[in-house]
Amino acid sequence: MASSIRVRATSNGDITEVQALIQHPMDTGLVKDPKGELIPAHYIQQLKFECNGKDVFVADWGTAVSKDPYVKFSFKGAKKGDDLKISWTDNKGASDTTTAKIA
Amino acid sequence: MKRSLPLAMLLAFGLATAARAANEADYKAAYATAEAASKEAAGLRNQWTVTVSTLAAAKKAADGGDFDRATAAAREAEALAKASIFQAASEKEAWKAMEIR
Amino acid sequence: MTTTTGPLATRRLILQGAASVALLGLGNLPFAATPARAAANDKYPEEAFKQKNEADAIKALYGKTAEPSDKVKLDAPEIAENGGVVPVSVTTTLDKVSSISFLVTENPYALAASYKVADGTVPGVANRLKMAKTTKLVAIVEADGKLYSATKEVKVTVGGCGG
Amino acid sequence: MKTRSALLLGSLSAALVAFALTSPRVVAADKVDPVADAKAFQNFFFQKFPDVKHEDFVNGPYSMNADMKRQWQEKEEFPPYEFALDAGKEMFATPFKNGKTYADCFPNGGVGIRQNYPYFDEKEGKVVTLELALNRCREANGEAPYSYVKDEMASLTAYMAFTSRGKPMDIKIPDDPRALAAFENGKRYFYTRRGQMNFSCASCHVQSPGERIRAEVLAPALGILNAMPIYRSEWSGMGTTSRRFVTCNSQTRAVPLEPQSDEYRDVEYFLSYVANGLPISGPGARP
Repeated sequence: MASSIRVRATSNGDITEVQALIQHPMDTGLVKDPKGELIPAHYIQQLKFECNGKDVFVADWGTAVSKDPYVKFSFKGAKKGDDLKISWTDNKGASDTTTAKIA
Repeated sequence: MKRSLPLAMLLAFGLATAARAANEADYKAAYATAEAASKEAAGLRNQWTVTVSTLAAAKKAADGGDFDRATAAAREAEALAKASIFQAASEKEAWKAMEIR
Repeated sequence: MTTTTGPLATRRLILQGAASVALLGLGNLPFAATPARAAANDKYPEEAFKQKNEADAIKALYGKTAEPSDKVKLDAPEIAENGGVVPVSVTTTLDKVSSISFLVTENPYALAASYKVADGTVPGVANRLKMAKTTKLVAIVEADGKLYSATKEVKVTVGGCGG
Repeated sequence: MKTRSALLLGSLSAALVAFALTSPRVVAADKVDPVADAKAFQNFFFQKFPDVKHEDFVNGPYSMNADMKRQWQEKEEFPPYEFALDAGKEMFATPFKNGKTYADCFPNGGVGIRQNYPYFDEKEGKVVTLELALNRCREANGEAPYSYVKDEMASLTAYMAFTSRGKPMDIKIPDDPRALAAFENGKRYFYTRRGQMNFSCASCHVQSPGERIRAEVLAPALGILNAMPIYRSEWSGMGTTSRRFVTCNSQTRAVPLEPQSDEYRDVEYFLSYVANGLPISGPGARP
């Protein structure tokens, strides 16, 4: 199955813009399902972006981040073709990682 | 306002509540007519969700032995079903009034 | 890429060290100790995400208070089209930014998201947050060890037909 | 019980008021003229919203409200229907057990043809929608049909819509009395009031597009199906045309019909035909 992380990393000159969309329910643990039982909390807690061996951006997320979360940021010091490694872990200990080439 | 006359009568009939406490026979009669009206509305493919839920509430109240509430609910379901039947009939022509030409 | 050697970096190092010591519970000491290498697995600020209201969350996360600053540009809709997906972003002209956080005051837990901004990363982020109801949205930027904030109200209504 | 009868009273009085309000109009000759209908339909919206670009109508509520349009454009940078789109592309390429794929069922391999759906099938004498054709393709190849309101169908139609993005809607009405009858039946359904709320599709999407109903801004009827299937934040999931019709019905407290019943197929035929010329913008993201 394709990775749960969709990423677009485009560099123009020195600045690389990164957009990531992750497939994850991000359940808050406060919502009831149709049968009236609470859906347990299940959300990504940490998302890390690593490039050339350095964490360029680390996201710590709570339950208020939307379902199928999206994040966009930019960073300097990388060039076309470099690898950008993205990995997340959630409160149930599940995780996923993917590597994208900077276009 | 020729159309409003039958509506008003329908309304009055729907809200008339039995004077003495309803018993199971009253409920059965009221439920039967309500169910027939509801079937007719469904047949016209113009059923209302509230008709279905009120009918179910009537049945539930009856199962619980509360025939007063059950009969009132059945009567109301009948009125709702009749209103949806009236709506289907009058809309056969009324829709043209809204059409963009 | 400018490695973190040289005078500027050492001052930054001391600052970070000081900041992280102050954060105590957060135990991201390794962060201060080895800034040159990739930041170690900085600990998830569990405590801060448990706080109900905004002030406690900021204290748990940063251990100090923020002062409003117009150098923090917070962009959020006036009326959210849907409380479950509210596009929100912040940019700032402050420099030496090390962290950016979003707090939604009326949510069950105020702290929504917190980002660690490394050296060389443009201080700004866009994301989509959930907002339980009409609320104040607060963006916090930690720059050079001090906290700056911007606030905006977002109207959220529940239900509706979905036109 | 008292509140129920009050509700009933409310709905009946609303019906009375509505009858009084609808302005009397000259009843045109009863000959069905789709071309004239489409022109009148489009002109109504072009005149009602002179500063909305014609092709913008397909963006529903976002063509009506600038602040919401900005939120939408931000979402469109990396839209939430991305996953359904990829799933649809994958499903389209995965052969059935008998080795065939969806591409074998559709002209041009199913790519770039969404703008011709729904079409009138002269053999069957009925309107065939894209969702129906997809399920028929599955059944013809020995596979179980998908639910019309669930994600698999939405992913397939999302991919097919995506391959037609920007192409003008191009619905044809053959010179066949049954096709004209289907168009007229769809038009009637569109304007007919139903449910205890006594609303028709037109009550919201013709009389008050751009206005708010609670938090939602109402979309104009012109081009309202061009963005199907849609990812709705409200459902935090994908929605096919069938799902949208069914939920709209229940919101007016009308019991919905079976997905892909004749009425739904005909109203989709009517709404798509009158939007001829406007670009396909599916899959769409909506509040």
